Amino acid sequence: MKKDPRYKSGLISSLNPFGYNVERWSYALHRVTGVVLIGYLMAHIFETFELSMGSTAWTNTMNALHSLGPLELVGLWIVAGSALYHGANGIRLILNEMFGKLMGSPILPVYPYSPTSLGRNQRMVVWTITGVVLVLWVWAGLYLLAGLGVV
Amino acid sequence: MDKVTLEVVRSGGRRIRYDLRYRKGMTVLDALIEIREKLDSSLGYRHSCRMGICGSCGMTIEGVPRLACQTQISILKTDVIRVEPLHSMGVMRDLVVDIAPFMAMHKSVKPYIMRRNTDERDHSDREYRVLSEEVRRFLQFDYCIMCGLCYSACPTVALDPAYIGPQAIAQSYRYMADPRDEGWDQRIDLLDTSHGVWRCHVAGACSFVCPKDVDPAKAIQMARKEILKKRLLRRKARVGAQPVPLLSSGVVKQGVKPPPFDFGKGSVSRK
Amino acid sequence: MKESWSMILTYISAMVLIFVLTFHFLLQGPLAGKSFEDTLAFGYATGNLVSFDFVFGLLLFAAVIHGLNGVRVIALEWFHPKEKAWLLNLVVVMLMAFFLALGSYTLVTVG
Amino acid sequence: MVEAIDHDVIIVGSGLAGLRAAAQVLSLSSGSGPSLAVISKLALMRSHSVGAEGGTAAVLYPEEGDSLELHAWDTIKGSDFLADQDSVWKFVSLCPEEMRQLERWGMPWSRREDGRIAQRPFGGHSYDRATFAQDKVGFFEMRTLYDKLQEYDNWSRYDETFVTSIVVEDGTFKGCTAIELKTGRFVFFRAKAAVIATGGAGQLWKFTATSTSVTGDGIGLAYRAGLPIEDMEFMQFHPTGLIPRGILITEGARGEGGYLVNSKGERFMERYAPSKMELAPRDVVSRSIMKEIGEGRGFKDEDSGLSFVHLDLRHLGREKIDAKLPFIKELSMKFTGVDPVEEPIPIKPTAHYTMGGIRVDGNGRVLDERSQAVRGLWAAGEAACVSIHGANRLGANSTAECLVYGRIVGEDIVRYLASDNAHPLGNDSSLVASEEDRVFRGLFRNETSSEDVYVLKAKLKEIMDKSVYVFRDEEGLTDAVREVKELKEKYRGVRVTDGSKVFNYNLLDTLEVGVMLELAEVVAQGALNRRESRGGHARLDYPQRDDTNWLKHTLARRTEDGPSFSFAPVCITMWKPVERKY
Repeated sequence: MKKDPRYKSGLISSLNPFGYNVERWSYALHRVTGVVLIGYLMAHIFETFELSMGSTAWTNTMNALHSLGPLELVGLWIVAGSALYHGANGIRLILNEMFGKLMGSPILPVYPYSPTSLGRNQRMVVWTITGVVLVLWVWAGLYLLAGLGVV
Repeated sequence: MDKVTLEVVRSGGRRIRYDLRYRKGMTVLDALIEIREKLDSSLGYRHSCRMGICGSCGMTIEGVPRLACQTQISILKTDVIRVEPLHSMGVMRDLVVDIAPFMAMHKSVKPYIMRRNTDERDHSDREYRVLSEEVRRFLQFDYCIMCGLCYSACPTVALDPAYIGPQAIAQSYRYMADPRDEGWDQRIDLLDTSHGVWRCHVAGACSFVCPKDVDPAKAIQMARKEILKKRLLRRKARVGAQPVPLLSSGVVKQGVKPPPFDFGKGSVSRK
Repeated sequence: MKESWSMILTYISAMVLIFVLTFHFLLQGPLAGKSFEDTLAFGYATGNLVSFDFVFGLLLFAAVIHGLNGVRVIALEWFHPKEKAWLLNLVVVMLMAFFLALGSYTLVTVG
Repeated sequence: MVEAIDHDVIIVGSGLAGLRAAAQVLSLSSGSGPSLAVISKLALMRSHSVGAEGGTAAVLYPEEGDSLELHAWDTIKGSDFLADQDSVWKFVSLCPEEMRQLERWGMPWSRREDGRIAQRPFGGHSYDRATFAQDKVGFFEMRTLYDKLQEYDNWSRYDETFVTSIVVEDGTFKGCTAIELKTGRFVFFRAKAAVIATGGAGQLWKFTATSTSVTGDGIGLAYRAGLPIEDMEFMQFHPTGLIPRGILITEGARGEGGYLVNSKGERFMERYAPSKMELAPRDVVSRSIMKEIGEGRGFKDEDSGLSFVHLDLRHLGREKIDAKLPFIKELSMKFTGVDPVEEPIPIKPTAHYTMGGIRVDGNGRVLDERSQAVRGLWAAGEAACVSIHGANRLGANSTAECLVYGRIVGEDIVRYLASDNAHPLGNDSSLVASEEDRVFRGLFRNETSSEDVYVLKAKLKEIMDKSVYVFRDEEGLTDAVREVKELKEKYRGVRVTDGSKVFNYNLLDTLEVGVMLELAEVVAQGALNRRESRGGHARLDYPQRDDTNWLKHTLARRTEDGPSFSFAPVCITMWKPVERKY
């Protein structure tokens, strides 16, 4: 992949949301969490494949995982957080992309400008999602790390 | 604050600082002009209208693409202002970037009124009947001054130079939503490509930096909806606005009359 | 084959995933009174696969299609292949086939 | 060796006139037409035409009381009877077609209830015939024309290529020399036909509504090629220019009902134009404002030291301002921190439109000193002086002129190329070599520059603002002519201080200032000669209009030690000059 001659372009610059609106942050997060999830999905399919090899193979896999110590649970917690954020933000993205909601309809711009696509509807959904995900993530943390939160 | 410093990224990445006296209401473009006229005549940057309507002076100021002519130094709340060329574009000299790819993307979406009867469009003397609310459906996206700020703010453009960019898609939707245009099907096929509208992931950075509130993010989602209408709902293109006959020849109202001619009417050739 | 079809597929699989993953995360663990270690028990895991084999089939297909489509999007943007686009699509489809096969094998043998 | 680039047609300048001419040539010869090139000093969508705000005049609804005669009469009366009336007639009869042609190309005109194109009142027009699109008509017209050009592939665009001179030998246009900023190459464009559509010379003044690129280069091209330039002393000062920079506040603001108010709170226009008030032609309103300021009834801006009066839009209400004048609100809030809904806007007359320009005939063909058309050379828009504006232009007639004459020139070129006497491409002439020498060796000589070109530019602008402004007098003008001659002398000592080959804007500025100094001399000297007050040229010492010996066009031709003046008759075919009252 030859170096991109354009000024400050490429992966890092595309994922760098500094100075921009919150939706650009959620774009970067969505992409990072997506990559985490696809990585975990592949590992998870291999892991569950061990189930079909009988209980001894399964217990060996579990022991191999446990040998990672706290890293395993923290790692799973990160994956849980990624899944929560990716899913919740995904709902917002589908609302935007597939159903064209949250963007507002065309207006005649009046100065001082505030684009409706980043307006109240959009921001309300962005912040509710972030709140919900954080709450659920804490619950996932308690459940995974401290064994609490079992109903 | 009566002194301000501009740290400008010059060709080759050199960062050079210029100290200037601050005047009330001074914009970044005023500062750049003062630098070239008084301190360093080799500073390369583009500018023309100085009132935010021509789109020449786009650059990255304090990390965010802005128009230099309308960015007041006072709102930047810093004494040292970092000025860099626009991101995701080739630097040709100092702050002058190559906008040819950006202009080519604009041309690639065929941004002009398409009609089946092109002769009527180019050589008749009628006007198409368009109501005000029909104009409102696309007028916001016609405010685009092609400054390239959205193009340089978009994360997908930063990653994928083949992506046609928020500006081009917004212009394509502007013509899709224009009642006079009959190129709906063609425009959908132009956008529905692997580097077209589907590469937008609603980061909203384009609408965030747009100096004219063209809101390209909104236009892109509406363009997407048009594509889904066609693919999923099997919607068909509607017929374009029809030419309206000139007003009836009967005189409705007597207007002001100019004084009578002093000579015979008609053009006496001269010079 | 227009790009929109692959995106429509991604959207639909995403909507499916929302429901199926809620089930997979909550109903099998915290809401079912099971701590995390309990869910790892061989018997419980295989039991779930057996009794909810259809749900897990759906989860597998939706997850693999959605996930690998996402990979395709990222790869498409990062490498922006001109002539070799078909190669990228082929690699992604083959990956999908592989993981679907592996997952299905597990479901079939355990179920 | 200078590299030659061949095209059939080259269009210098990409504003409304240039793009309209290109669109006409391309749409007439769709497909296999002539090889067309559009050359612009800026990128293609950046020309000053995007700054036009008010409207475009056209007789769209003769049935509802408007008429071509009325539009012609308004234009001629507005021009203080210096306009050539046969060209005015041709101009007004083509305007309506242009509005509808642009409408069919996608122009977002504002609409009436019945879906037809809407119009609004405008200064000097006795019928509401200013077709408008919000308050950015020039911008939308440029967008429509630029987008229209995207349909064709058989034309090439030369963005940021600065034309330094045109080569005219034995009455025929051969080509033009240019510097391509991107590479620094010095090229010679050879062509059978060329259009100069580079706009006016508003940047001679410091307080001006024009972009920084409006330096009159096109007019300078013709002037330095020995062709006559006409009526240069008539400069329009638009009454409402925003303090402190002079950014244009459209006449549409007054068209929608805005008041001009002095420091005593009076609507002073009733003293100067009782019937039309704020909607009198621009020269009348500008003079009234300067009188108010002169008699101490203006305001003073401490930072910039400029005096001004108020344009009050508060009574229009927020809805009407947001609906009809959104750009005005944006400009006044962004560039002077005033929200027109809450406070009045500080304004002062600003240098806006150059009535003068390259002398052309009814078809836009450039005329030489013997009034013979130069073969293969046209001029259109503000750079040309067909003289449909005479001594003062009516609002909304400029964008109309650019469109109408862009189309006329486009059609004329296609006819000219189809006829057999289209002459073959000129061979390299000695003028090209001398031009290259003038530009590169002349300005790049390495000893240190004894003069700073930006100091000269600032001084020139001071002089023009001081003595060649709305009101002029003998003493001020003689000073101006002398000082400009001194600046021209100092200009010989100027050297380009930026050695770079690529994007050398210092070289561009230096060449522009050279042209500006020559044009300023013509403007100041022409104003000094014309001992009368007519339209935009108001003399304190000769306040009356003197038709007996000054009803004529001024022609200026370049000689070694300055412009030599001659005069040309005005074509009066419809109305004899009468006293002008509003």
